[in-house]
Amino acid sequence: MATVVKSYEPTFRDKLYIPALFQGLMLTFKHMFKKKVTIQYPDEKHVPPEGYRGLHRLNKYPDGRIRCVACEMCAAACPAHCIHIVPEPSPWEEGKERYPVRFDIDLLRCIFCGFCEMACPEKAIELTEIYDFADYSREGLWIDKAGLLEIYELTKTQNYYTVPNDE
Amino acid sequence: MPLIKIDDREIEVEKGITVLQAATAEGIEIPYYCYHPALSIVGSCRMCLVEIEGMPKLQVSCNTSIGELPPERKKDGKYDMIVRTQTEIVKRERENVLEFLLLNHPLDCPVCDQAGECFLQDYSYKYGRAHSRFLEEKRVRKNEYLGSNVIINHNRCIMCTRCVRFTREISGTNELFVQARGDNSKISIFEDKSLDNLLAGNVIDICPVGALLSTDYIHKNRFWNLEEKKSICTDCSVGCNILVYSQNNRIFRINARENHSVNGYFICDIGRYGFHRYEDAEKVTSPLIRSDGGFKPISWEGALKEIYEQFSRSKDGEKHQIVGIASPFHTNESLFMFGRLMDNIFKDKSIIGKLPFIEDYEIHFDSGFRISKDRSPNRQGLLDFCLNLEDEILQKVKTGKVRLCYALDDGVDRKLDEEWESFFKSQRFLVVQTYAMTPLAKLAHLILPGPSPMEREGTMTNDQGRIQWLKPSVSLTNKTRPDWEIIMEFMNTVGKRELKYSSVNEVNLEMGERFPSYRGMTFFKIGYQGLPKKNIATSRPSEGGQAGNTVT
Amino acid sequence: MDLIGFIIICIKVVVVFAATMLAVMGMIYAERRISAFIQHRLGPNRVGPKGLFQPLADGLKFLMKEDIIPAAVNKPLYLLAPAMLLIPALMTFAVIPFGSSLTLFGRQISLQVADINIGVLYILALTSVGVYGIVLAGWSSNSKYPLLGGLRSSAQLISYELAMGLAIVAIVLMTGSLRLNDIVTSQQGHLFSWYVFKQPVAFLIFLIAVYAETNRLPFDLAEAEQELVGGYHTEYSSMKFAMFFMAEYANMITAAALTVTLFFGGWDIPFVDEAAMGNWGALLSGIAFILKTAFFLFLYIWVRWTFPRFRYDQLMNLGWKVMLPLALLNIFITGGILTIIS
Amino acid sequence: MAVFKPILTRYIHRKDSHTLSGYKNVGGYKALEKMFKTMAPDEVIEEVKASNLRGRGGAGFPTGVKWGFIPKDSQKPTYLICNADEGEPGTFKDRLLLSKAPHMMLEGMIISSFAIDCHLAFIYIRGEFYQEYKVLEKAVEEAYAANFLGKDILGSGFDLDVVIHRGAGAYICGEEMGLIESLEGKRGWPRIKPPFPAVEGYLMCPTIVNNVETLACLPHILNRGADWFKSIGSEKGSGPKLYCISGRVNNPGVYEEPLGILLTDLIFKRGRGLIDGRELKAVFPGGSSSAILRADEIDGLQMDFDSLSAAKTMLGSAGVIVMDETVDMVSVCLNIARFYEHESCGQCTPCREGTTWLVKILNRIYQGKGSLNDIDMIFEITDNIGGLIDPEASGGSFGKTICPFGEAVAWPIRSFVEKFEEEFIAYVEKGVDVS
Repeated sequence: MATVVKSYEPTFRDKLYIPALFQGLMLTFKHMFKKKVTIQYPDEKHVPPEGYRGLHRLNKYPDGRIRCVACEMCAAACPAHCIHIVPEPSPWEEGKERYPVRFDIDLLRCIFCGFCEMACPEKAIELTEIYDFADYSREGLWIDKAGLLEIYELTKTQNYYTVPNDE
Repeated sequence: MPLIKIDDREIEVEKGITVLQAATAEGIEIPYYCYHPALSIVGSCRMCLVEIEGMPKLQVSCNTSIGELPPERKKDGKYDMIVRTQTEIVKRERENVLEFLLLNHPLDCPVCDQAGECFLQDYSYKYGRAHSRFLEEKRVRKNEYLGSNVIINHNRCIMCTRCVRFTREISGTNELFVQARGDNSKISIFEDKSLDNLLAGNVIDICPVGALLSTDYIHKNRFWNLEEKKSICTDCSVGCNILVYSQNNRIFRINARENHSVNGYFICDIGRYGFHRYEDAEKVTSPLIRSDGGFKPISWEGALKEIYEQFSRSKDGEKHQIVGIASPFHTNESLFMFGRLMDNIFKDKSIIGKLPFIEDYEIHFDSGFRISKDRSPNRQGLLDFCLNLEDEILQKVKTGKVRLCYALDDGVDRKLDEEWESFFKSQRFLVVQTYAMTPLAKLAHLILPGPSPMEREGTMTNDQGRIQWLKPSVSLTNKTRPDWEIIMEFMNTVGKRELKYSSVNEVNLEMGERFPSYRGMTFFKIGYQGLPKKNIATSRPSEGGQAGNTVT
Repeated sequence: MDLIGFIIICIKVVVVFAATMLAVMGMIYAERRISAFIQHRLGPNRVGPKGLFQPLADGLKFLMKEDIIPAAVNKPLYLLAPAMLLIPALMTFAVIPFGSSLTLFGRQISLQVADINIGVLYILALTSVGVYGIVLAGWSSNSKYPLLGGLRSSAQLISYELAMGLAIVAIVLMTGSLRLNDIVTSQQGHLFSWYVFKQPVAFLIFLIAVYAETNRLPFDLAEAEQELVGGYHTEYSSMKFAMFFMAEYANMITAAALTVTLFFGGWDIPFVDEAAMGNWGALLSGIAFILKTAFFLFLYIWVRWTFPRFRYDQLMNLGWKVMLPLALLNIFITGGILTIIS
Repeated sequence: MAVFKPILTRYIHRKDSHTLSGYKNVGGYKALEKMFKTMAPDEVIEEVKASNLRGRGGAGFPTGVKWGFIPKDSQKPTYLICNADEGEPGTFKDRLLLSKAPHMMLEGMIISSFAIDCHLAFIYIRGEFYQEYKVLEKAVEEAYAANFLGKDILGSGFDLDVVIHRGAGAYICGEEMGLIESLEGKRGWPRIKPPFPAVEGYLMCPTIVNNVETLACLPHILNRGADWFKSIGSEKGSGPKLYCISGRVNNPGVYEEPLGILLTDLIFKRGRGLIDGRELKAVFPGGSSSAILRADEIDGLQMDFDSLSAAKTMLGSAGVIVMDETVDMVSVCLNIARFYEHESCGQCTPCREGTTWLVKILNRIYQGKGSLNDIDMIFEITDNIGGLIDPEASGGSFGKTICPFGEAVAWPIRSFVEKFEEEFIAYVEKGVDVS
C-alpha cells in the first residue's frame, strides 16, 4: 500500500483561486516596468563572461612559433569529430619536433564543449569569447590553421568585444 | 606437468617454461619491458618482479623457470610453485621501477609516435604513481639516425636493449651496442656501420617505448586513428604475416604479425615498406580501351562485349589460338578461375603460360629468418591451378599463330623483356587484367581494372605449401572489381557460362570441390594463421558435365 | 430604407471593418511589446517609431512567404478554413454598439452597424460558426496534430458556449431584451447600474468562457505548441496562416467589445448623459467604448503571459462541473430575485 | 689470545717471495705434489668443504660447496677463473698477494683446477694493477718452465693452462657474472642468475670464480689439513684473513689475522689507533659496500661473516676504513654515491637511474639546498635500489637488481643517513657542516 503524503493542504482562500489569479496578474504587471535586459545586438555587443566557450584559436609562443604539436589529443577528445589535423615533422631546429601542417575545424560540427581545450597538453587550442562568426556558406565555417592563428592575434591581448570596432 | 598457482589460479604448465610465459598464457598480466619471446633473457628492466613463495627476494618472472618439486616438498601439498603477482610488495616494486624509468623520460607523449601503443604509457597508467618526485633537470640528448629508416630518440629510451639483442641474435648484423655505462649509457651504433640490414625495421616494432622510430612513419599519424587489418605480405613466397595499418583507405605502415609456422615475430623491410610502390603507381580505375594511340575509359558492359566479339571471331578451328598468361602474384581463387577458363572454356585452342620471373638472391639470417629468392607470393598456387602450364611458352607460341591473348599482369615491380614485348605487340587483341599502368598494360588493347595486392582477397600458397588467407587491407575503389569476378565475367561472356559466385568464399568452396588438396581451406578453417596444404595428388579437373577425368 | 441610409450603413461597415483591422494590427504590436515588457525585454522597436510598423512588416513578410499547400490535404476545405474563421469573427462586430447616436445633417445615426433585435443570439450563433473554421482546418490538413487541435477546439467550444450563453441569459433576463442597444441603455445612469456589479457571477463565467471561446491562454489547447506542434494551423503557411491569427485577434476584439457591452455599460460613461451632449456625447461615448475595450484587450495579453495553460481534463472539468452549474444557479437566483421585485 | 702467526703473508717480506725459487724455498708447491700423489679430485673438494673455507671476495660463500655445484655429467669443459679484479674502495689485500706471493695463488689455482677438472684457467686481473700483472706474468712463465703448468703437470697426467686477462677498469667486472661477460669479450654487464656460473658461466660452460685470497689458502689447507685450518679463528669463520686498514689510523696497511678478530683490536692494536689521538667516529668494516658502523657499535664486534651480518653490515672484502671525528659524513656519503654512480653498469633500471638520482639529491643537500623531505627520499630510493639489509624490515623485498651492486649502493648510503641523520639535517637546516 502506497502511502499518500500530502505536503500541502489548500486553504479555503486557496480553493477560491481568484485571489491567487490576481496575485499572479499583479506579479506580471509589476515586472512590466522593471529594467529591460535586452542588448541591442548589432549596435551594442554582449561581452561574454570569463570562461565563455566561443570560437577557437591556436596559440603561439612569444617567438611566433605555433604551440600546437599536432598530437591530435583534441581530435581524439572531440565528441563531434570536427577537428582535422595533418601532422608533419617540424621545420624548426629547436623545440618540439612535430607541428600541424594543417589544422582544420568544422565549426558547423563543433558543439563548443571545450573538450579540446581540456585535452590539449600544450595549451595550444583555446576557446575564445568570439560568438558572432556566422557565414553564408558551409565552406566559410571551415576554419583552418591560418584562421585560427589570426583569431589568436585578435584575442591574445584583450577581449575581442571590448576593442573598439574599427575594422 | 608441474602444477603451479598464480594468484588464485591453479595452472598446469609445461616443465621448464618461465613464470612470465605461464602467466601470459593464462591471461594474467605481468608487466615487462626487456623480455621478448624471440630474444635472450637479460632481466634488466626489473618490471616483471613477482613474489614466489619460499624465495627470499622478489624474482624476475621472465627468468624464473618452473620445475617439478619432489612430492614431499610440494607447496600446500600439491603446488610446485606459488606465485603472487598482486601483492603490495609487488605493486610497490612496479611503482618504484616505473618511477626510475620515468626519471629521465621526457614525457613528450603528444609528439611521440608510440603514444597509444606504448608500454610505458600503459604501465604507468596501470601500475605507476601519478607524480614525479624528481626535481632536477632531465637528461637531454639529441636524436640520431641509426640507419636510413630508423631514428633513435635517446630521451625516451629505457635501455631495455631489445634492439641490441635483436641485431645480435636475429639479424646477426651486430650494428647496435650500448655505449658508456651507468646513467650515461645509451644505445649507439658502431661508427662504421648503419642500421640498414633488411630486418632493421623490426627494432621499431620491438621497442616497447617510442625511442626507435621509423622515418617512414614518423609524425605521420596517431596510432588510434589507424585501422588494423591482419593480412599477409605478398612481396615474396615466404608469405610473412603482417598487420596493415590504414586510415581512410590509405596505408600508413605495416608491422609484423606473429606466426611461428611462417615468419616468427618479424618481417623484412622489403615487405614493411613495400606498400609505397602501390601509392606511386599510376592506377587503373576503369576498363580502358585503346583508341587513337591512347586509352579511353569504357563501361564494363562495353568491355565485355568487345571481348566477346574479339574472342568469338577466333573460333575458326585453328589450334592454339588463345594464349593465357597467368601470374603468380594472384590469389589461388583467381588462378583457379583462370585455369578453368583456359582449360575448359577454350579447351584445346588455348595454351597457358606465365611471364618469366626475375629472380633475386635468397637472403638468410642466422636466426632462420629468410627472404625467398622467389619474389612472387603464389607460384605454388599457380602450379596447382594452371595445370597445363607451359614454361617455355614463348618458344611454343612463336611457331603458332597466336593472335589473341589474355594476360594477368604481375604488377608494378616487374619489367618486360624485349622478346616478350614483341610477342605481346604481335597480338591482334591483348586483354590485360591489371591495377596499374605497367609496361604490359601499355601494350594492351583492352585493360580490365583489378585490385592491387593490398585490395586482393583470397588464399595464397607459400613456398612451403602453407595456405594463408590474404585479407584486403584497403577496399576496392572506383570501377575496379575482384580478379576472380573479372575472370568469371569473362567465362560467362565468352564461354556462355552462368557462373554466379557472389564472393571469394564461394569460389574458394568450388575450388576445394575440384582440388582435393585445397578442400575445406575456407577462411573459417584456416583463420589468420593458415594451414599446410593437404598432400593429395591433383588430377586435371574439368567443368561439370564435360567429358574428361573427374576429380574425386 | 432610403439611399442615404444605405450609404450611411455602408460607411459604418467600412469604418468598423477598417477599425477592426487596425485594431488587429495594434493588437499584434501590443501583444509583442507587452509580452516583452513582462519578460524584461524590449520587444519589436526597430520598424518605424518605437517599432510601431512592426505589424506591417509582419504582414508584408507573410505575403512574401511561399504559400505551401501540402499534397495530402483536402484542398477546397483547406482553402476555405481560414476564411471560415475570419469572416464570422469580423461579422460579429456588426451588432455591437460603439457609441450613443450621432446627429448629422438632421439624421440620427446610431453608432452601430446593425441594430437587430436578436443581437445576443446573433453573436452566439456567429461565434459558434467560427469554430467550424478551426475544425475544418484541422480535419482538411490530413495530419494528426491539426486534427487533434481541431477536435480539442470543438470539444472546448461545446463546454464553454453553454456556460457563456447561460451567463448572458441572466443579463437578458434583467434587460428583457436581446437587443444589445437595449442592454447598453439599461446600464446607463450611475456606475453601479453596470451589470458587472449586478451580475458578478455571470461576468466571471462569461469572462472565463470568452477566453476559451477565443482560444486564448490559459485555454489555447487547440494550438498547444508543445504538444501539438501548433495545432490546427500546423500545415498552413503564408497569408492563410496569417488569417488564422487575424481571426484570433479579431475574435478577441469582438469578445472584448462584447464584454464591455454586456457588463460594463457599453459606450456608457457613468454619471454622464451622452444623449444630452449631442454629437460631443457620441464622440465621448465612442472614446469611452474604445478605452474600455482596450482595457479588456490588455487583460487578454496580460493573462496570457501570466497563467500557464490548462490541461485538457482540467478544462473540461471546469467547464462542465463548475461553470455550467454555476451559470444555471445564477439564472435561478436572478429569476427568483426578479420575480420577487416585480 | 695466542699470538697468531701469519700464514699467507708469512714470507712476503722476503725479497724473492714473488719468485718460484723463493716460494719453493719456503715450502711452496709441496701441496701440489702431495695432492697429485695421494688425492682424487673429489677428495680435494671434500677436504676444502671440511676446512670451512669461505670465499674471501666479499660474499663469503663456502668454497667447497661452490665447487660441488658443477654438474657431474656435463659434457662441456669446466673453467676456473681467478678473480683478481680488486676494486672495492678500501681494499688492497689481493694486490699484496699478487705482487708478493703469486705462486701461492697459482698453486691454489692448480689445486682448484684439479678438483673441478678444469684444464684452462684464467686470471682476471684489474687493469690498473700493472706491476702486479708483470709479476704475475713472470710467475706464470716460471710455473710453465717448472712444469707446474702446461701438459702433464709433474707427471700426474693433469693438464692446465693459465691465461692472464687484464680488465679495463670497471668495478662491476669484479662481480663474477660481469667478470665472465668481460672475459668473453663482451660488455661487463652482469648476467642474470640462474643459471649460476657453476652451471653455465664462461662460454656457457661450468665455471668457478674464486678470489685470489681464497685460492691462496688452498695450498695451506692441503698441506696442513682441514682440521688445522678450521682451528684457526672462531667457530663462525675459520682460517686466516687479510684485513686492510685504511683511513685515519696511525698505521694503515694489510694485516693477517684469523677470522673473528675484534674490530677494536684491529683498529687500535694493529692500526695503532687514530691519528693525533682523535676520537673514532665511524668505520666501514668491509669496504665501502658495507654499511657503516658508528663508534659506539663496534665494541666487541668480531670480524667474521656472521657476526657482521648480525650487526647489519658485512665483512665483504675486509677493507676497514676508519674515520675520525673531523670527518664530514655528508661529504663521505656523497663521495661514495658518486663512486657508485660512476661505476654502475647501467643495465638494470633501479641501479642505473637510482644512483644518479641519489647523487643529485646528496649533492643538493651538500650544497645546502636540500630539504628534510630529501632525507626521506634517500631512504626510499636506497630501499628501491637495494632494499634493506634486514629482509624483515623491508617486507622481504631486497635484492632488486641483477647483481649485488644494488645492495652495495643502497646499504652504505642508507646507513649513513640512518646513523648520522643529524648531520644531514644540519646541512639541510643551516647549509653548513656542523662537525
